[in-house]
Amino acid sequence: MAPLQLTGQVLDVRRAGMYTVLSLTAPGLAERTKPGHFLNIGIGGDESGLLLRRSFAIYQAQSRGVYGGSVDIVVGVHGKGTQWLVERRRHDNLSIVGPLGKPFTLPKDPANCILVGGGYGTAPLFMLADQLRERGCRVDVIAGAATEEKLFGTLEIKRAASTLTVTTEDGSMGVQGRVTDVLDDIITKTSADVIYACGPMGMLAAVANVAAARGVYAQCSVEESMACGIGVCMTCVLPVIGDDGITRMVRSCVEGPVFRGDRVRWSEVGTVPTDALGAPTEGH
Amino acid sequence: MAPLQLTGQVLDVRRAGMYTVLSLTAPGLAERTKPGHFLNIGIGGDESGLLLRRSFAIYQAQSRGVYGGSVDIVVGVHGKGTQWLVERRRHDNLSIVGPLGKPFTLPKDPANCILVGGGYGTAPLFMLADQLRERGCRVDVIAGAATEEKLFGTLEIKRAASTLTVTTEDGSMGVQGRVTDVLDDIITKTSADVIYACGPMGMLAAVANVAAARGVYAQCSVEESMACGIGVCMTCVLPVIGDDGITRMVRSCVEGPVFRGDRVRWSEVGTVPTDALGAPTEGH
Amino acid sequence: MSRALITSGPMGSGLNLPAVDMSTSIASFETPMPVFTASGCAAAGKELDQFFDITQIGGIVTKSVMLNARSGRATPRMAETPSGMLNSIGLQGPGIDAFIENDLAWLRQRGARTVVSIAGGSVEEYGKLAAKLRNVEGISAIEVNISCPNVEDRGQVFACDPNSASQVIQAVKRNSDTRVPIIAKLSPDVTNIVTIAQSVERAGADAVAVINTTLGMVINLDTMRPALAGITGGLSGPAIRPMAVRCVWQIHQALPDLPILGMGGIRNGDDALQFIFAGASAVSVGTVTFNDPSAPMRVQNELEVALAMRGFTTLREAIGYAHRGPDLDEVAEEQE
Amino acid sequence: MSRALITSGPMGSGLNLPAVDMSTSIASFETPMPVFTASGCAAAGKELDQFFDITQIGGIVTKSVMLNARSGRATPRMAETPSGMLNSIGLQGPGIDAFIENDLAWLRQRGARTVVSIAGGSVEEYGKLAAKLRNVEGISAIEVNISCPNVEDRGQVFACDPNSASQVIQAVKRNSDTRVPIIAKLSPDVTNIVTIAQSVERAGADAVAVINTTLGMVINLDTMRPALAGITGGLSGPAIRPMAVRCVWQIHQALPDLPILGMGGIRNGDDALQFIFAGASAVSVGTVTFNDPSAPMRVQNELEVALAMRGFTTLREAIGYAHRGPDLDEVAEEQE
Ligand SMILES: Cc1cc2nc3c(=O)[nH]c(=O)nc-3n(C[C@H](O)[C@H](O)[C@H](O)COP(=O)(O)OP(=O)(O)OC[C@H]3O[C@@H](n4cnc5c(N)ncnc54)[C@H](O)[C@@H]3O)c2cc1C
Ligand SMILES: Cc1cc2nc3c(=O)[nH]c(=O)nc-3n(C[C@H](O)[C@H](O)[C@H](O)COP(=O)(O)OP(=O)(O)OC[C@H]3O[C@@H](n4cnc5c(N)ncnc54)[C@H](O)[C@@H]3O)c2cc1C
Ligand SMILES: Cc1cc2nc3c(=O)[nH]c(=O)nc-3n(C[C@H](O)[C@H](O)[C@H](O)COP(=O)(O)O)c2cc1C
Ligand SMILES: Cc1cc2nc3c(=O)[nH]c(=O)nc-3n(C[C@H](O)[C@H](O)[C@H](O)COP(=O)(O)O)c2cc1C
Ligand code: FES
Ligand code: FES
Repeated sequence: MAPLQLTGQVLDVRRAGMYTVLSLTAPGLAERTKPGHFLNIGIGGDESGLLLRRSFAIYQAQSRGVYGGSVDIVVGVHGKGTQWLVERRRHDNLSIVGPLGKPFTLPKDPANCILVGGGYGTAPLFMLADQLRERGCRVDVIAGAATEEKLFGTLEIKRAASTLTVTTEDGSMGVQGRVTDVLDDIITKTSADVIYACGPMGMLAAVANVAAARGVYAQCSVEESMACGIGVCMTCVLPVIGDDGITRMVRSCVEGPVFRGDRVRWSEVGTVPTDALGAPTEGH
Repeated sequence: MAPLQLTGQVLDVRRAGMYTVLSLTAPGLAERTKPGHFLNIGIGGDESGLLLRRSFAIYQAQSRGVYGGSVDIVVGVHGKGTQWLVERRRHDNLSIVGPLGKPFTLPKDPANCILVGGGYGTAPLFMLADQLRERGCRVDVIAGAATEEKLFGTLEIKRAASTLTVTTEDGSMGVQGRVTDVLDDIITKTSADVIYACGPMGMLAAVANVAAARGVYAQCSVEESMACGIGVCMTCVLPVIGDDGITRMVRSCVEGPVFRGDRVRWSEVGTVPTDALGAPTEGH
Repeated sequence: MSRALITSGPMGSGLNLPAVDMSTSIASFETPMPVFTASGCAAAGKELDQFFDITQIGGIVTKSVMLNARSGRATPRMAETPSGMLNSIGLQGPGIDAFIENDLAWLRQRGARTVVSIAGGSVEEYGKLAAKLRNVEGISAIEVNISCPNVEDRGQVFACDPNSASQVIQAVKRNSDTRVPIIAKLSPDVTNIVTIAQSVERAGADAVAVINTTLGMVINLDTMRPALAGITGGLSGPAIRPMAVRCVWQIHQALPDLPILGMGGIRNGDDALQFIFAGASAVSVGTVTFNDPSAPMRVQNELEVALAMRGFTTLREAIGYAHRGPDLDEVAEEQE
Repeated sequence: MSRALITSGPMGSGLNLPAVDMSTSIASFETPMPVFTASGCAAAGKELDQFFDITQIGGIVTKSVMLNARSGRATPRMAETPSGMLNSIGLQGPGIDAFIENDLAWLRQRGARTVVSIAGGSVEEYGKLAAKLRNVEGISAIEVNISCPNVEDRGQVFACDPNSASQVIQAVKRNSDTRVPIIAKLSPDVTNIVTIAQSVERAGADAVAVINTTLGMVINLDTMRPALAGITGGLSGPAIRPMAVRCVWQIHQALPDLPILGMGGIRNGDDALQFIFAGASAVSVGTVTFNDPSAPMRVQNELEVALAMRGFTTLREAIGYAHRGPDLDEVAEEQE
């Protein structure tokens, strides 16, 4: 279904550790949202010097309710745009485009699923966990971050998961280490069929590697700098192997952000592999 | 005294006809303010695409009170910056520089004064009227505008004035016509010694002409586009005759905005008179 | 021109304004509507068609296509800048054959007016591209991107040299259908853009597109190196609008008969009107589409209102209007 | 270079950071501080001294002065643009004699480091200006404005032609005190700024100031004519920063020994650091001063914190840092 462009109103702004959760009215948007979709928000109005929209995974989508549809996003302050966003107040208007991107693919039959979230990368996993369980899947969650404060929603996600394993690099919560330090074990314990992951590129690469080594199907939601988010600018590309075995520089906003773990050439993200379609030839 | 640069808080936003009156905390600023001073306000924060400050006459200045000093300005929506400004709410912060410019000069001895305001040009006349009366001057006010809604403060200024005459071009309030249609008469009636005027350039020119014809001393507060407001950019100039009889392109932000009516070359505002100091010579 | 000046104000909201004849032409290409997408900011129209009906605007200018498939540059390919952005895409694309087969076919079937933008690494490549398009249906005009600063081979900015620029245009002209007008797209990164416009006109260009991005750079303060993998990139967006309006003005002043497709930072109808008044016959909306995916349609609607409010009944009357001599009342004033 | 990288975060607020040696030099001009005002954006320092102590920054670059008093252009002289502005002042000023007598005397007495900017309508005028300044005390450097697009005579943009540019520099060099370094101020409005930098260096310039404004235009939609009385004007402010950083980068790349005074849209310490990393030895803050009258001082303080946070103990180490070869860890990664 085509994405919408609309003006949403801020219904609620609440802090959640380091993060800010914004609830926005977005008539029509919630109904179209599937787990893994993201949306784009304009920063600062018509006279803003910040021209580009910012992208956020859709964390929750309520299609009914008093406001006739609303969505929640989780915002971590990174730079000027996210700073502006967390300063919004109830009743402020925001310009929204969404839902955008290819969402996660759900298994047709009940399957054992591991959901791995890094930092605010847990945000899109809530809806995913709910829908997987509705389909009779087993859901085990791993949430990792550098430190406790950078985790998001660990308390809430427990409800939707058979088990929750937390890792922090500094050991401030859960297991000290990275998500991949525990992943292998959990794959074994749960006889996982599918891994869903969302988080920083390095984590996704590591998860995809483990999944490949164990022969488990993986879907990873990537985060690339995007100028348009709708497929028209070609800024958000990464090297992805197609069904035909050919590597192309593929737009993560429309052909992603969710990719099969074994299709992304993780170690070459940020480069153009020499065998990619149309790669510069020697001497050019 | 040197102008201040400070962050003020919006204390109050109230509509007054077509205009919006903003009250701002401004510690230290009120004490320095004299009638005719203006201040400069930054628009939209650090990431705003609108880089230049907007200028406003200081309408009221309270040096004491709960907020330790506050000032009021009267804002008419003109373009993007003033639009942004009237959308401010209580508790918002604004970046302020002021007081700026050369204020009105007050007569040493009691004198008969006529104050002429065009549109929001009445704003700086309130403090002026009060201070003139404190010095034992007679104050008569003329307020003019194209139409009733474009008048500001006619009810309040009555209190400080012996008489108030209102003119509107469409006759929607007071005398139909322009301020100069009534000025001559009022000069006669009040045996005026001084005329103070603030308003659009055309009005000031007309007032200065009448004053000159009648031999009355006039001070006019002009409004030129200003990039800096503090005297460093040279955008705000107009041709003014100096004490030495030489016309110079003079900065209205620091050498004005208040000028002697007989010193501004009104009909040549917007041009460089050929006899101005350093004017382009033939063939250059 | 007879015009009744409707001033803005309560009724300036577009209510009760007479409709404006928005038709215009870029050389022999007649279009009922004057607002286009900008090359590289609309892909080949399909994605934007989700946000507005792409057949309702002037047309789609497609992403510059080269002879062969191209991967483009490594990422990062973009950096946000004050009121603008840098890009360094490196002309990623499918190559002309796949473009004709897929993108152009879709556009034709969709019924959108289409301006095909081509880019080459050599004069020969431009010639071949033109030849490939020669007998293809559904092309309203060809925009020749001779000014992209992002091509791998940095020596090859044709638009910065009057000779190379005209060689490219000649090659394209020689190889293309005479009924399809050729629009040469110019770079602002030259000492004198009028010289370049003159040389491409002499070489046979039927119109010019003005302006392409201007070369810029951002340093990433974390890596303490250039933010873009391509080191420099093209600056676009409202930041460069004054530069673009100036280029349009200068070219229209020197070559009043050369049609101009104006672009560079157009965000709303007022911005578009600046370009028209400066001398553009039509405009493209580029970077702002990333902020507002329906921008080309919105800008076109706003432009119509802006024209109507000023009493124009046709867009054509407004083209170059800012170059007119003194108005009668001004003359009168001076004579006083 | 030995640096302990202090990452940003809770302590990145400038607390407990070691002081940075901010001294730098522009050729033989040694300055303890690297941030200057920009010519035409600070008059002769007096007004800004109300907002911060002008002796605490690198110095004041005064408004370009000509031989005789000049009225400048008619108004409107400015137009706001997205993240920037246009100006068309037309070099209003008192003439060199009055300037020396009043402005320069005040600056000297105030103890501010002063860079005097000069502008002429002919090579001869530049020579005369330099001669006038020859035996005047209190001049740290002379900035030669060869790039102002606002002079009445439009043919005379020296900065756009390598020959005229070098003639001006030669004339200034010949007539000025050899101990006072000459900084040639370049325009970005050229096809290749490196060529111009090379030619002024060969002509004897000790340093370059990069960049002056770029030519732009705004149409006033009420009058439906150019917004500025001068028709075109110089575009400045954050909008042009990516262009300015690019110019600094290109010149430093080609001429690593030529000192650069970098400017164009610097708004904060991070922006200033981009210029330093790109190759500038010092920077000027111009248009942003209109937004924040204490900007030069603030930018300088922020620059010091930005350097300290990245582990730099001296500003000099950071000059051109973005041009370095691959870091050791990057090399290691590639070899894996
Ligand atoms: C598909 C997707 C989903 C995302 N989901 C979330 C989320 O749920 N919660 C959250 O906090 N953040 C999310 N992000 C990251 C978020 O978009 C960036 O943190 C944000 O754009 C940074 O903007 P800024 O103005 O604060 O930073 P700045 O550094 O000032 O931004 C400058 C420019 O770079 C771009 N940029 C900078 N960092 C990133 C980044 N990490 N990813 C993409 N663009 C970037 C910005 O969009 C902007 O154009 C997501 C990104 C993508 C692509
Ligand atoms: C000394 C002085 C005192 C003023 N006092 C008042 C006042 O008390 N109340 C009030 O409503 N307005 C006052 N003005 C006018 C006010 O500054 C402008 O209306 C305002 O700057 C317009 O900004 P904008 O963004 O809404 O318009 P835009 O047209 O978008 O502004 C674009 C640019 O032009 C400048 N500009 C546009 N119109 C004017 C103007 N009339 N005067 C100066 N600069 C202008 C702006 O500052 C800005 O830089 C005063 C101006 C001056 C110079
Ligand atoms: C991401 C991006 C990609 C672009 N790609 C092309 C291109 O392929 N060919 C071309 O001629 N211009 C290209 N341009 C330039 C635009 O068509 C346009 O000339 C320029 O951006 C100025 O207009 P704007 O400010 O409205 O974007 C590109 C611009 C951007 C931002
Ligand atoms: C109002 C104004 C006046 C200027 N006058 C001069 C001048 O007299 N001489 C000069 O060399 N540059 C002049 N400049 C250019 C600035 O010194 C500077 O090079 C340019 O504006 C870019 O820097 P910025 O973006 O920080 O302003 C002027 C700029 C402005 C905005
Ligand atoms: S962000 Fe523009 S194509 Fe993906
Ligand atoms: S506004 Fe800058 S000198 Fe007056």
